[in-house]
Amino acid sequence: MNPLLPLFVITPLAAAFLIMVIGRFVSEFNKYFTSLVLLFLTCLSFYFLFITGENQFVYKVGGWESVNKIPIGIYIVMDGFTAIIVCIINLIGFLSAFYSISYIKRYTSENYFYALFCLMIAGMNGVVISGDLFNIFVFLEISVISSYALVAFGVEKDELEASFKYQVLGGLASFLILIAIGLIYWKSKTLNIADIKAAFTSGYDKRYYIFVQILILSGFGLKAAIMPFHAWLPDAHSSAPSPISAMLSGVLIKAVGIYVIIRLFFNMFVISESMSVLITTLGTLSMVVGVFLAIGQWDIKRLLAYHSISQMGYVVLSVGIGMILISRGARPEVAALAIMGGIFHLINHAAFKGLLFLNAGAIEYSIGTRDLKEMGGLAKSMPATSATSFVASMSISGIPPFNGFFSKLVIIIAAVMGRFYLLAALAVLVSIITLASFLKFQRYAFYNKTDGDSIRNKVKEVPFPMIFSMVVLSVICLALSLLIVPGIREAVLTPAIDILTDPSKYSSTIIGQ
Amino acid sequence: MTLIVKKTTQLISGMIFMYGIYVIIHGHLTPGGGFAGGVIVAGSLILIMLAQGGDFLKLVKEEAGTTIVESLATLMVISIAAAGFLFGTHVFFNNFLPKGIVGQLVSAGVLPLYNIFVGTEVAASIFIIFLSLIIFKEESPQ
Amino acid sequence: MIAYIMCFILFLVGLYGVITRRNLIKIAVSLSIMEISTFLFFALIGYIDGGVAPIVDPANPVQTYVDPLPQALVLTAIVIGLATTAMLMAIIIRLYRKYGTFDIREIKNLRG
Amino acid sequence: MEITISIITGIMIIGALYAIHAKDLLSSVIACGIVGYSLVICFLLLKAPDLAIVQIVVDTITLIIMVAVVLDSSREEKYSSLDKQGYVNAITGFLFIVIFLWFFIASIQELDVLGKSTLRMAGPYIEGAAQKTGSANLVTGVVFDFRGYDTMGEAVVLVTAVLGVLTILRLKGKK
Repeated sequence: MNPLLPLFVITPLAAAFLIMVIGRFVSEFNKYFTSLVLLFLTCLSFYFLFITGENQFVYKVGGWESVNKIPIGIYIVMDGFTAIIVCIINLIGFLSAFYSISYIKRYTSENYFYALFCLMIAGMNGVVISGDLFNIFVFLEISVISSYALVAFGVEKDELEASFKYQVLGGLASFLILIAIGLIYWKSKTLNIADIKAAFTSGYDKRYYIFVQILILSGFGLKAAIMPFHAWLPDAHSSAPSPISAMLSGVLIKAVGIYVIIRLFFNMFVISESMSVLITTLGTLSMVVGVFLAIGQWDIKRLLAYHSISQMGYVVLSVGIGMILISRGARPEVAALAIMGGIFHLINHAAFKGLLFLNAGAIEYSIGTRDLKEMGGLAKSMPATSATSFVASMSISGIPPFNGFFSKLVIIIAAVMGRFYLLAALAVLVSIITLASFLKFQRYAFYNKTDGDSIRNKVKEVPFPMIFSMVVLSVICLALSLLIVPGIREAVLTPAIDILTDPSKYSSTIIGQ
Repeated sequence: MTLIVKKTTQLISGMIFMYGIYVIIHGHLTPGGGFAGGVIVAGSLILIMLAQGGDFLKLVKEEAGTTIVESLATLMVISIAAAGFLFGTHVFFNNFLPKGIVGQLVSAGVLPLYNIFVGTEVAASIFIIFLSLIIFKEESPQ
Repeated sequence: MIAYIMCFILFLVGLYGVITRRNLIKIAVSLSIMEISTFLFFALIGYIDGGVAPIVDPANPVQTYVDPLPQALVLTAIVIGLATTAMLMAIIIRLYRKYGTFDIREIKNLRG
Repeated sequence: MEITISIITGIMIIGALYAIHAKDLLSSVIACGIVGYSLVICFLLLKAPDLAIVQIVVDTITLIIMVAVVLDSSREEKYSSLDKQGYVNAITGFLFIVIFLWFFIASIQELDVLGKSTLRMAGPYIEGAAQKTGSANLVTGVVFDFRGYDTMGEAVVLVTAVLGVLTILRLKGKK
């Protein structure tokens, strides 16, 4: 009953409403207040990352003790895996908020921007730390509705159309999730995730489980832009303001999509082989098709958005391999390695994709265009942006010293050891194509010696807050490659893997108390 | 709107408003509660605004005021929930006030306070949604 | 089982409307129809034969009540549905004022 | 009981089909309102008065907002015959729906019949709930005390939607 746990949700909510009330009178207030609140949340999440480790904090909201072993209130649960995702949300959130201090000057009514930003952070924090199924849905709605409005923030034509498509598909996904929650409540008569697992293991009717698992997979898969449901992502992420597309691509599709799928499939359902094969094929599909769609793009943000789909395919692929091995009961250490690769790539992708979108925003801020053909030779006039963009491009395409290489290496090793040779070959192929695509991005944006001298000399570097965020993120990209070192890996990644691979570990502490 | 519509709405909206307040206050005794009562109150406000047709500038000022009311009401809901930290068994969202006798008006501890603040917040929210639609339709080019 | 199946057919009618209709208002109407069938689905799950509405009447305290938990979930889901419909309507009226049409395919080719 | 609910749902399905295929947008929106109001009757039959009140009022507000949007527009849907892409879209949609329905019917055979549901998490919400939360209305007790965290989240959802509507409907986005 650690009293600090609800602070993850209360502080951003209170901040959002304070911004709405006080921001109207004191104009400069909201900019710095948001960054301060998110800095506090980052420190809180790092504090929890270090004290959580193997143990698991359960916070009973409202003080309702479980009645003869059945939990009746809503539980807030913080364990190893949650601590990692919370750190990603709040760290990238703080850097995006700091970045947007100068970026959002171009837009009107900054009050609404910062209030919606805090609400999105509150929603994501609420989804990640909640241990109750319907509570996940409510906080999912908060973060998704505020991201609808933030996508359409600069009310131009294509932004409105992208936000409309995003809303319709998001609403569709919400109703699929609601029907799935209804079906789960219909059979298990309870909403607490650990309790549902206890109720499910008693009876096992094949068709019902497959139907519920498909509903949950398609509902949350649509939020995570997995292959058949990725139609909204390129439009939404390319038309949103850059700090928001950094948050959407870097954090929202992970915290609200991939995290919930992993949490529910490992800790709530009994993993069946057919479902894990389906998940792995969806992962491979989105990995391969995402990168092929990305090759022909000339708009920076659309290129990055398609690459988000293919990188998410990596994560889903490696988690799927882990699930297949667990459902077959084959070598558990290879399954643990595959899941570790997936989570490690999740963390890395949040770092370098956020950085890439911030770079795209910096280029757009100084030149005003996103089209690669009209750029050229920015390396001299924008040294900081080009340096950080080089770091990010190298780490996304998996070049050794940077973090992308290590996580892809772990995924490929796990695939080979699990005897999925085709998947390993595809992973390598996609990594090579990603490298080619990002070399094109670097050459056209920064080093191409076009005759566009007129553009180059009047282009000046972006103001300090944007540079600071980009530099910090590139340092993080380098620092994350240390996670492969056994010492640090034991402290951070292994607790997350234990909570997922060992089914009884998650529910024993919740039901036990 | 014609004079007949103006007069009838003046008469009716007062009653609708009172009924909404009744539903909010008796949330823990009879069906309904913060949400239903809040929406009924918003309905009566929309009725008056539609019939009287306030001029444009008054609408914009009204919207700004309502936004502040809405944010303050939500802040109050969160602060009552967080007040559970300090009193009672020091847990978030705890019902720390005395529970009283079931069935009486002042009985369910913190619940009536939640009802009232959620009711005002829902009423202010729906009124703002409608106001912003009307303001947008008036000020945007045809 | 017939009530559940009819409720799910209503859900599928809404889903069909979202997939095939091109008019923005029709898509919003289909989404709210799906919403309505989801609420009915939850209310059907919570019903208990011979149960009474979950209001405790001090006069005769001992009664079998209907399950209050799905009703609490639907209460929350209704207002979330109102929030999403209001957002959708704001976007639709904005698109109509910019493009002058509700047809989503025309909006696609006009976009440039 | 199940028969009356099925008849009302059948009427709702007819109303929904009309709402989707109606030529005039205003009548389509009103048909959607009718489907919402007939849901209120189902709630009353299923002994859920709380939901009936909230659904009536929320459906009225949804109807007001939809009519406000439809009124100042040309009310006819531009009827263009289904071209090839439209046919393919409709057929695949229909096929997917039939499979989805068959899967749903197959998967709910073993579950409780209407009215026979037992209580597991909701048991304590009914036995001494009136004393524990002090509220005579059990649903309000669940909404504001047992699951108050949900309701705070949901009040925040409404505020987020209001902020979203205000950001979308402002006239100038960029300076």
